[in-house]
Formats: sequence, C-alpha cells, structure tokens
Amino acid sequence: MDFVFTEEQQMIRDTAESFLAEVSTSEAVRKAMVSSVGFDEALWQKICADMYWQAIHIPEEFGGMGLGYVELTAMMEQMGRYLLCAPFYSTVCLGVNTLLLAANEEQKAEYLAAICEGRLTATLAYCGVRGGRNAEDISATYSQQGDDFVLEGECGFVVDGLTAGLLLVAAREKGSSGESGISLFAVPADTAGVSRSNLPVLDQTRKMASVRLESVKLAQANLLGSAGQAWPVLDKVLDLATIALAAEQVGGSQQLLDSAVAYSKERVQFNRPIASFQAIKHKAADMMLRVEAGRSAVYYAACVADESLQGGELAGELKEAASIAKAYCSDAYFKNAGEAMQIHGGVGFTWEYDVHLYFKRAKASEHMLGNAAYHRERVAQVILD
Amino acid sequence: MDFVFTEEQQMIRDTAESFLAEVSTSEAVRKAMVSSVGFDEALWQKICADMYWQAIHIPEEFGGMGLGYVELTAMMEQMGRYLLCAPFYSTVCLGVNTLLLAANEEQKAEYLAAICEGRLTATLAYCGVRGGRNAEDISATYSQQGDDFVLEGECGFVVDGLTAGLLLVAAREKGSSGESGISLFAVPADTAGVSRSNLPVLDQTRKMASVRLESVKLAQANLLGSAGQAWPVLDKVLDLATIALAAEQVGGSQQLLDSAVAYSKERVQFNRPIASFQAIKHKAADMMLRVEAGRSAVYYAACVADESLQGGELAGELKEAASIAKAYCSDAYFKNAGEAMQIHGGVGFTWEYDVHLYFKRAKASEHMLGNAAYHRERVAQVILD
Amino acid sequence: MKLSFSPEDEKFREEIASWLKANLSGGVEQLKFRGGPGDEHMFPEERKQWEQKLAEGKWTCVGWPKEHGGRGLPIEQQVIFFEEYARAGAPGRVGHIGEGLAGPTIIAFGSDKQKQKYLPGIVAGTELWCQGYSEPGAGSDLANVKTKARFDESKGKWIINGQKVWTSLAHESDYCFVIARTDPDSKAHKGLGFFLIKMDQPGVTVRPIEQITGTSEFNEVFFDDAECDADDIVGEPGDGWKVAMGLLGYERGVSTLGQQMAFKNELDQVVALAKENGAANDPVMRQRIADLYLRLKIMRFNSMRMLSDSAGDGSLQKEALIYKLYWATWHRDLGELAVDVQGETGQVLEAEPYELTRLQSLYLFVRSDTIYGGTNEIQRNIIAERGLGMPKEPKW
Amino acid sequence: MKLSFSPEDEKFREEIASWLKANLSGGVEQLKFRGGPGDEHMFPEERKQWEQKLAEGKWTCVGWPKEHGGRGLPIEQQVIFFEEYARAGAPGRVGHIGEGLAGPTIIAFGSDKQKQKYLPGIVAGTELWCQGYSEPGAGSDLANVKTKARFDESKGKWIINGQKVWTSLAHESDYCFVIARTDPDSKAHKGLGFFLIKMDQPGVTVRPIEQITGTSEFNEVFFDDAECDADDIVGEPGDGWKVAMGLLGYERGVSTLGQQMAFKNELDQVVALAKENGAANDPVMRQRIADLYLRLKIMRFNSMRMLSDSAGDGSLQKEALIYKLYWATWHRDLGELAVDVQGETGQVLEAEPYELTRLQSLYLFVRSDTIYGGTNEIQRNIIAERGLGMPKEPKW
Repeated sequence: MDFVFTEEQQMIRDTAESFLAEVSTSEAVRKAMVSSVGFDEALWQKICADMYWQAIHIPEEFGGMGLGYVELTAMMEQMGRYLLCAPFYSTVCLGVNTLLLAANEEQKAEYLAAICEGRLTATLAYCGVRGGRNAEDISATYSQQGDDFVLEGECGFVVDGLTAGLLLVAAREKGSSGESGISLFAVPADTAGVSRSNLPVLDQTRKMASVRLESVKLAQANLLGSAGQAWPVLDKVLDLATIALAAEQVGGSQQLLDSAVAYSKERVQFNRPIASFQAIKHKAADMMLRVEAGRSAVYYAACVADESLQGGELAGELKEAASIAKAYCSDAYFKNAGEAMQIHGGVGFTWEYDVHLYFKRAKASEHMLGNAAYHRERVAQVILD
Repeated sequence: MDFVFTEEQQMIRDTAESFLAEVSTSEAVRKAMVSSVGFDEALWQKICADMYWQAIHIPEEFGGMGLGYVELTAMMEQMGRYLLCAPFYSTVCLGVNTLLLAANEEQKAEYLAAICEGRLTATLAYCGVRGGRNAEDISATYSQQGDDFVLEGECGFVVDGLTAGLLLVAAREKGSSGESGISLFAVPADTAGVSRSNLPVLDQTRKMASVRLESVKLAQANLLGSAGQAWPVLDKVLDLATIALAAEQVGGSQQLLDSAVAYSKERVQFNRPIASFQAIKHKAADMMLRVEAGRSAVYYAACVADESLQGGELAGELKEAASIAKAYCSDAYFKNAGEAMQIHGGVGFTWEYDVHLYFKRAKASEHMLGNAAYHRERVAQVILD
Repeated sequence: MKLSFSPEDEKFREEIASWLKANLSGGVEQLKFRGGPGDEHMFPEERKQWEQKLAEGKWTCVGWPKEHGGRGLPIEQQVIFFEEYARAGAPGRVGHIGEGLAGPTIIAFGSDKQKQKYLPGIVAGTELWCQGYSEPGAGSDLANVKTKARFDESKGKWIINGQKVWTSLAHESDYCFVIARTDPDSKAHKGLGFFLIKMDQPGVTVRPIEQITGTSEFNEVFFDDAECDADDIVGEPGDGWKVAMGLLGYERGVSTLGQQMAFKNELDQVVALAKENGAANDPVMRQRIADLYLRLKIMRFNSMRMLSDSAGDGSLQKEALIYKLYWATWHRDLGELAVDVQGETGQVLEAEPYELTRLQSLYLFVRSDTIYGGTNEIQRNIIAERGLGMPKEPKW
Repeated sequence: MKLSFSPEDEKFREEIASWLKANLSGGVEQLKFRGGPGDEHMFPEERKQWEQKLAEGKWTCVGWPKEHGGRGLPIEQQVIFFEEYARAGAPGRVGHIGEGLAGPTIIAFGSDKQKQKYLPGIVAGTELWCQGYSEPGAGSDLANVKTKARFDESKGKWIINGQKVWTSLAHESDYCFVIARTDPDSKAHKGLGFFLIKMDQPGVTVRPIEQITGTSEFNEVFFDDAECDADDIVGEPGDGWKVAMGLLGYERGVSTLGQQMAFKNELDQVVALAKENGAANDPVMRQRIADLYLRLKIMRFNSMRMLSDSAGDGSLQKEALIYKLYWATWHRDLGELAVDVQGETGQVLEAEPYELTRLQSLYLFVRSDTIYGGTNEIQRNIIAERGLGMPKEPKW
C-alpha cells in the first residue's frame, strides 16, 4: 500500500500545473468560452503534439503513453483548477474509455491511433434531451436492417458534441427497455443523417450539444461489442468518466479556496484584512477540509479505476468508489463556490472576477452524471438493499 | 390583524415566567425527574389551586378560565424554558383537547370539572409500542360485546401514563385498518384490566409509560363521540398538541440561547471572553434567528388553533400550521441544544450543568408527534400532491 | 393576537385588486411578474410609465402621510396593498428607492423646501431615485466613506468628489442621495453629510457593472466635481450618519410583505415545474421544497410580528433584527432549488448567446442578497452585538 | 499510488486475525466490542488482563522499535494490525495512552533512564498511563497552564500543585504525564515542564466527573504537593511545550485506522437496525446513512494518504491538519443518526433507572469529540492559520 503519488506521477501533475497556469489563463478561458467551438484549436493541437495528454492512458500498442488512471485524474484535477477549455474530457474520459472497454482490436487501432495523433476528437452521446445517468435515460433507438443498423432519435447534453469527430452513441433496440437492448456505436460525425446543434448552457466553459439522428445507417464495423449487450460496459464507462469528473471538481474546489484566501488577505474592512476574521477563517478551513477529503476520495477512486481497467482485485469497487467521489466532490465544489463568492463580497458578483466561472461550472458538474443525492442513493443500494 | 400579545396575554406570559423561575429551578427539576412519578405533587397542586393553569382553555361553563390557545402556548413556552416537571402537557394539551373535541356535554361536565378542581390528571394513549403519529400506528383494538366495548392491546409512549387519573385511549375496531374504525375511550386508570408500567427514556424530565389493556370492559358512557369515527378528531387533537409542543420547543431553544450567551460572556479563553469570538457570536446569532423564527411560527399556529377550536376562518390551516411549527421548531431546538453544548465546552458535557437536560429534551420532543422530516412531508402533501 | 382583517380592510383589498386587474391589461400585460430581483434591467421605459399610471390611481406612496401626497394608510391596509400588488404580478417598482427610502428620509429629516421640491415628483412617479451608499473598498464597512463634499463659498454649492458602487437603477434615475465626508479630517461615522444630488450634470458619470448574469442592474457612479445646491443637504454637515441610519430602518417596513409575495410567486414557479417534471415525486426533493415553503410562511409570520410590534418603543425588535439574514438566506436557498429541481435541463439557457431563463437569473442574482445591505456575516455580528449584548471585535 | 498489500502483508494479516480469534474466546468473549468511546468505564479489570494477554502474544506496541520492546512493524502492517483488531471486535485498549502517547514521547524525548524505567511496563501491559493536559479554565487554551512545579532542593524532587481535568482512566492508571509551569513568572507556552508522575501517592487525588451519560470516564486530578523525582522530567525545565507538541503529532498516527474500524463497527450496528426496523426503506434516511457511510470511507482514504505522506518533510500535511475536525464531526453525526434511525423507540433506555443502550451512549458521548483535543473551532483556527497562512486573531 502506497497511497501517494510516485515521483513520475508527481512530475506529470506538476507539469500539467505549470503548463496550464501559462496557457489556461483567465483571459484565454474567457476567449475560448465565447467562441462557437468552445476552445482554442491551436492550443488543443499544441497539447496533442507537445504534451501528448490525449494519449495518456491509451496503451502503448495503440501509440499511447500507457499510463494509468491515477495519472489521468492528476491531470484532470489541474484542468479543473485552471478551467481548461479543450476537448480533453470528451475525447479522453468519455471517448477513449468507451473505446478501451467496448471496441474490438481493429476499432481500437483505427480510432485510438487517430486520437493519439491529434487527428480525432471523440465524445459519448447516451442520454436523451432530459439528461440522466440511468439505462432508462437512453432514448435513441436502433433497428437492424440486414447487416446494417439504423439509428433514430435525439441525444442531449453531448459534451463537445458540436466539434467531436467521432460520436460514440448509445442507442436501444426499438421496443427494448431498462438495461437490455442497449448497443454502442462508433458514428463519425459526418455520417449522413447526423445533425448537431449547440445546446447553450449556463456554464460556458464546457460546451454541450444536441445530436439528432435521422435514419443514420451504420455497418457492423460501427458496432462496438455485441448488439444489445452494451449496458454493463457503458455503465462502467460512465463510472470511469465520473471519477475523472470528480477529480476536476477537486481542482475547481482547490482553486476557489486559493482565490478566496488570497482575496481575503488583500481585502481590508474595518481596518483589517478580512482574512483575520474568524468568520472568514472558519469558512476557509471548512473549504480546505472539503478539498482534502474530496482529494482523498478521488485518489482512491482513481486507484480503483486503474485496477478496474486492468482487472485488479479492487475492480468490483468501481461503482461504489465512483459514487463516493462524485457525491462528496459535487457538494464540496458547489459549497466552496458559494463560500468563495461570499468571501469575495460584491466583486464576486461581477463578470470581471473569475469566481462566477467556477460557480457555474460547479453546478453544471454537480448535475452531470448524477448529482450528490443520486450517488448517495447508489451507495445506499450497495449497503442497504 | 394584530400579531402581538394583548396586554392580558403578556401578563399571563410574564406571570408564568416569574412563577416558573421561582419554582422550576434546576434543583427542583433534578429532584422531580428522578422521582418515580416524575413531578412534585405539591407543586402541581399549588399550580392547580393558585395559578389555575390546568383550566386555562377550558370554557367557563365547565369551570375553566375560558382563555384561548394563544394564552396556552404562551405558558407552554415558559414551561419549556424552565423544564417544568408537571402533568400539564398531558392533562391540558392532550387530555383537555381530546375532551373538548370528542366528549359529549355530560362527559365534559364530569371530567373537565374534575380537572379544573385539580382532582384529575389525564393523558392520551394512542400509538403502539413503536410510537408514530399516523392512524396506522394505532394498534390497541376494541370489540363490541352487547352495549359494552372490550379493549385489548398495548399503548406505548404514553406521557405521564403512570400517574394520569384518566386515560384517553384510541383503539381500532378489530380487523379495521387505516383511518377507519378508530374510536376514543375515556378510561379511568383504575379500570379493571388496565396495567401501567414506567417506560424509562433518555429524557428524564418527561415521563413515559406503557399501558397494557387486557379485556378492559367499558360502557357506552366511556365512548367519546361515535364509534369508529374518531380519526379526524384525534388527528386534530394531535395537531393541537403538536402546536403546544412546538411552543415548548421554542421556550427550550430560548433558554439554551440565553444560557450559552451568558456562559460565553463569563468564560475566558486566550485572555478574552469567548463571547468576543466571531465563531461564538455567529453561532449565537443563528441560535437567535432560530428562536425568533420558531416563535413566529408558533404564534401563528396558536392563532390558527384558536380559530380551529372556535370554527374561525383559518381553521382549515390547522394541519399546515402545526406541521410548519413542529418541523421548524424541532430542528431549531435540537440545533440550539447542540450549539449550546458546544459553546459550553467541557462543562456542557457534565451532568452538573443543565445543558444536557435540554439536549435530551430536544431530541425527545423532536421525535414526539412526528419529527421534522415527517412534518415537512406533510407540508409537501399539501403543496405538491 | 388576532389574524383576521376587518371588513373595511377586506373592502380595501377588493378595491386595489380590481384596480390592478383593470390596469394590468393590454400593453401592460407583458410587464406582469417582471422587473424583480435579477430582472430589474428589463422594460425600464414601460415600467417608468407604469409608475405614472400607479400615481394616477393614487397608488404610489400609499403609506405616506396625506399631507405629503400619500394615502396615509394604516399598516393593515399597507400590508394588503403590497400583498395584492405582488399577487397580481404587477411589475417591480422602479420608483421604490424614492418611495421607500429617499422620500421617508426627506419626510423625517428634510427641510420644508426639500419636501416641496422632491416629494411631489416621487408621488407622481415622474422622478426616480437611486442610492449612493457603498463605495469600492468600503463594502460592509459603511462608515468607511471616502467620497468628499467641500463647500465652495464662491459658488454657494457643495462640490462632490468620489465614487459609489452597487447603485441600482443609477442610469434611469433623476436623483441620487449620497453620503459624503464634509469634514475631510473626520473618521468613521463622524463628519458625514447626506446630499441630494441631481444625476443629469457634467460631474456625474454612471458606468454599469457587468454581473455574473451577464446583465447590469448595478452601476458605479463617479462624482467628479459634481455640484449640489447648498439647500440640498439633509440636516447639517455632520448629520449624515444619523440620517443614513434612520433610513436603514425603513428597509424593514411593510414592503417586506410585498417582497414575500414576490418570493411566493417565485416559489410557485418552482413548485409548478416540480409537478410538471416529476421532481415532486422524489422524496428528497419534496423535503427541500417543503422546507422552502414553510420557511417562507414563517418569514411572513415574522414580518407580521415585526409590523405589529412596531408600535413599541421604537427600538429594533428581535424579530426585525434577524430579518435580513433570514430572507437573504432563504432566497439564496430558493435560487439553488430553482435550478436543482430541473436537474440537467436547468442548465439550458433560454437562448443563445447568453440569455438566461427567469429561474436561472433568480439563481444567480440571489447570490447578491447575502452580500448587499450588510453581508450575512455583518448581520450575525449585529444580531450578536445588538440583540444579545455580546462584545464587539477587538480593534486590530 | 498503489492500494494492494504484499503477500507478506497478507500473511501477517492472517497471523494476527487467527491469534485474535483464538484469544477472544471463553471469558474474554464478553469484552468484544466493549470499552470504546462512551463505554470506557466498562470492564476495567478484565480489560487490564486483556492488555497482558496481548503482551504475551507480543501484540502491544507493535509499531515501536524492536530495541524498545516493540515489533518495529512497517506502516502497512501496523495498519493491518489495527484493522484486524477492530474487525475482530477486540476491546478498547486501556493501555492506549501509554502505548500511543506516553511511550512514543519518552522514546523521542526521554532519557535512557526513563526509557528503562517506563517502557517495559507499557510493553508488558502492566502499567497504565493517563494524561494531564487540560485544566479547568484553560480548555482549548492549552498554553494557559496554571499547575506549578517547584524544585525542592532539600528533597531533590519536584513538587507539583494544581489541577487537571478531563483525564480519562485516571483512576485506573499508574502514571500520569503532566505539563506544569516550572518558571512561575512565565506565560503562555514558555517556562513549562513535562513530568512523569506516579499516581499512587498522597499528593494525588482523583475525582470522577459525572457526565451527561450518567457515567464517569473522565476525571479531575488534583495535585497537592505531589512529588516527582528529579529524573522524571522529560527534557529540561522549559521544554514542556516542545515535548507536548511532539506528542500531539502521535495522535494522527496509524491508530487512526483502528479508530475508523471501530467507527465502522458502530455504523454497522446502525445499518443493521435500519434494515430491521424499516428505516432503510425511507429515502430520506437512506441519504443520511449513505452520507455517513461514504464520509467514513473517505476518512479511511484520507488516513491512508496521511500515513503514506508521513515519509515527507515531517511537517503536518494538509490531510493531517483536517483530520481531527473531520472525524469529530463525522462521529457526532453518526451519534445523531444512531438514535434518529430508531425514531421514538430510540429514546427508550436499556434499563431503569438510567442505563443507556450502546447507541444512546454513543449518541451522547460523541458530543465530547468536537470539544476535547481542541474544539472544532480551535481546529478551524489551526487549519486557517497553519494550513492557509491566514492571520492570527488580534490580541484582545
């Protein structure tokens, strides 16, 4: 047992931190978030070429770095901290994870290589327009026509769905319900019948899209895994993505703590820095508690994710570890955002200061992939039912 | 609209305050609570004779003072504040209310007169040994044998059940379920087949009993109202008792605030009274907010209870007003108790200081007649279903 | 203690309700439920016209004494007015700072000349006011006023220099009341003056503050040798703090009941949504909704106590002392509920590029409630010190 | 970062688990799950014997260096030891203050003579220790020590006068370590000494404190010309604060994982009850139970970080800084859940006149957790000041 970053992991984290501090400045984020694609394509290409982050946990045989989930979450934490606008979460945490778990060797070779080379971004489209994390929330349908599949329906809340080159689509066999009849398809975004539109949301730092599927014809080669059997795999992908998201939440929580503390040390009221008031100190202490506890939850979940991808003995804990991390970090992030805004006082209510960017991101992330109450109920099912 | 005590109401409140400050001292409470009956009989007789509180809202025609529910709750608030150990809540808030709403003129004349004269105490026995506030929680049964009724079963959590002269018992017709088939009976405690035992509970300041009914034979004269139709009346009695209980909770919350503030002004740490630390001041401020908001809720509910007893236009609000008061005051009391204990530090953890008496009373009262979550759900039914 | 209204009061209720029904029609219909918190920037022109319509019906300044143009309504009827106003969904009042703050201050502390000059415009709904209290760097420390007022003998005027911030409706207002330091060597709450300043003059610049909503209800106001007539100081130089403190008391008046009716309208929207999308069937969400509902009810009960109690010795009662902290916290919680009840779909905007839904506006805007007019932390200090007699912070 | 244990570690786990299984039988069976927080007063004699049984198996002081009688186990195996100990329901350790606090302090700061004199008794489980830190009136202000130590040249001994409070197990203990003021003119954390004092002497009186549970785990200890050999001061006069602060660090050691296993046993009881009485079907209660469960898991993850991190630069890591506040708050919440999950029946005592159920004891006893060893408020100050570099309170 060694529950601390290895030297190499620490280096990866530190490199991410210093790179992002330089490129993902407040100015850069604000520029990216109002652009139609939501990120700076040149920066993304730089990340792909110079940092090779998109390849972090892709096995070496497919051209990746072959690192683990601990390394991935260490980076996600920094991305959350600096609000990086880039198709990383969609491509790596949703896309690559889906491909790793669901694709056959040929599909992996094709898509993972393209991702490694920075030629392809990907995302996962699974729920309908009302969102949700359960099998029942999958509303797009497919039917088999000879050897082909025909997809119909609309997917909501597709992260970076407007720009992703590859859409990994979950659809259910017409007439099926619950966890049965679900399949995953690799759908190049330019496939006939696919139309995409921006879904404008409160948090501008992560772009969402709606994807319409109208008689989208797909070949067997587009099917990932066995038809109708995809739910367990998709469920696992969502848990892995949840852990990455929780890491991002920790990074955001940390940044809110740091900025609130820094501001409180500068801001003078009643002839003293407000950092000297117990009311502020105790808020900050609670914020730090939430950050550190959240971080512990995420590190553990990252280790479990690692074992899950490699079939280790803790693989069976994936669901629980993901829900623990997401339940805790969702609340931690939003509470920290609220407190940071309160500590900032009036200026925290302005567009000019960055607090609101995190405040909005916190709420958006809270509701993505199930909010805290949802994940607590999932934990309750494990221990009470 | 005049939402403030009249001069007379203020006087009643003030009289109660000064009388109780004198007779219901910490020493007196501690002596009463370890006695087997749970109160000082001489003090109770003094209250009945000199103060005439037991008769407060009994109509003048039955020998009472004929005052309203606002006066009653004003007194209950002070009793909660001074932790009065006496069969007041059981006799007046449970007993008299039941008689007022369910008894016929003869029964009223008999029992209310006896209560006014201090000859009789009463209580209500309705739920089974697992407690509860719903019709389903009534587990004692009755069957008709000719003109008589025969009662069987066990009632739990009967307030002052060991000492009450008159047990008002809710039982359901054998084989009935839900809200139908419920009757109320006036059962003198010495009726054959009635056995009572002390039910020892964490809060020593309010005695509970279990009442066993074994082939208890009752005549028609013991039936209150129509057989099988009592639930709506009992439901209303419970709401009225709930409002009185909430008033008591406000009084306790107030006392906790006062004692915590007083202690914090005396207690010196780091060369200053701890009352000067923002952490303590802000806790106290939140405590006061809860007390005042709770008090507003109780005053309103008391006015509604008044109208309910007199058929006024707000009578229909009784259920909602009771649930609002109980939901809020239950949380307020327990939170204040926890904070008061924390402010007291180590000494708050000793038997010697009074904080623990309130701490235990707060939790006991919280669970009596439905806790906060229960009453919030009741409110939800009003607005959402 | 008595909750019911008199028959006379009920008649008055009918009067205002039917007037509102008749007048909130036609072109005015679009203003219904608009212009509240987070929405104050909407329809400014139309809402200015609405003020004048109200004035025609003699429905402005209903609580003011008749001699100053008001209706001199007893408290019960003021309560009814504000309740019915909000119940009808009548629009947020652009005149509320004049009617609720500037006017009462002038009535209490102003000269006859000031009363004649300023009160009629407020009553007529033709002249709008804004308030110049907060300064950048002062925030909750209200006494830390840096704006200066120097009397120029040659001009016979006060010359004002400084900056105010968080001034709502500044760009729509005709006048601003401003606290400024008349004695440059004074500190804290001494040596301040309370000035009535015309906004339309070269020395006054208004710059909107872009808020987290992307809109701008609040402004910065710069005074750069702005002028103020010698007659337009309320009280004497040095009285500023006293006047300002008197004014703060008016914020806890009957209009709080109107505020609560507006809150009720917001909560109703949330409840309707919850019923529509099924959140009302989720036991955890039910607890949150019921909690907000019952706390709003209690807010109302508390205000009723506050108002009934005001005939007392004039000191701020305990139930008044907690009021700001209570409602600000409630409103913040409501904002959270408003988006949470919608789940992921609560994140979807009304329209591109960044037009918020009403509930999203609410959700964001309520974050200012726990800050302006004394942060929650300041409120807790005040409660502890004034309400509980706990010691002040040691000096730094 | 790696979670799994080595095969060697797993073998060790089997060893301790089977030893416990073999030895927690017969007359010892009644001690299972006893003697924890709120239950420390139970079975003192039997638990003392258990200490010696542990010692026979060489299961005391497993983390101590071999030279001092310990097993010198690596951290992983210490973790395993504490986990298995708690999992087996082995009784609360009456020797924990000696093993966890006094011993490590003597090892780190004591003289050779002290090591020879005191360590063997701790290892053998024959000599029990208690701690003399808190004083009435000092509370969280640990540096405000009033107990005095005066060196009597004629006797060649230190003479101790003063009073300590909240001393658990004082009536069962052979020795007490005491912070006392060696320099009568000193203030705060200067001029203190750290003394090892024999309890069985005329100058030492123990008086139990009756707690809200009706029982007495804690005591007051009075020193009235109590004597302490010149050799029995740890370090020099004036070093007391340094020694005491070092000691506080040990409270965040591997034993925290054992504590958590005990917490897990408590939570398991609550879960079992909830399943039995139907509370487990109530969605609102499910949220609370799941919340407690997941926060306990996180407590464990956090401790694992804390332990893995300890090889660092020796300073208290952030995850260690939050630890006390985190667990104390968690435990308090668990106590509340433990009675709430039972509804009204949770109020019924085990027996007359005032014998509490185990969960009632827990519920009440946990209220001390947020107070002793630094209140939650003090913890937040420490986190803000040491962890976040925020300024100290101004002097009063």
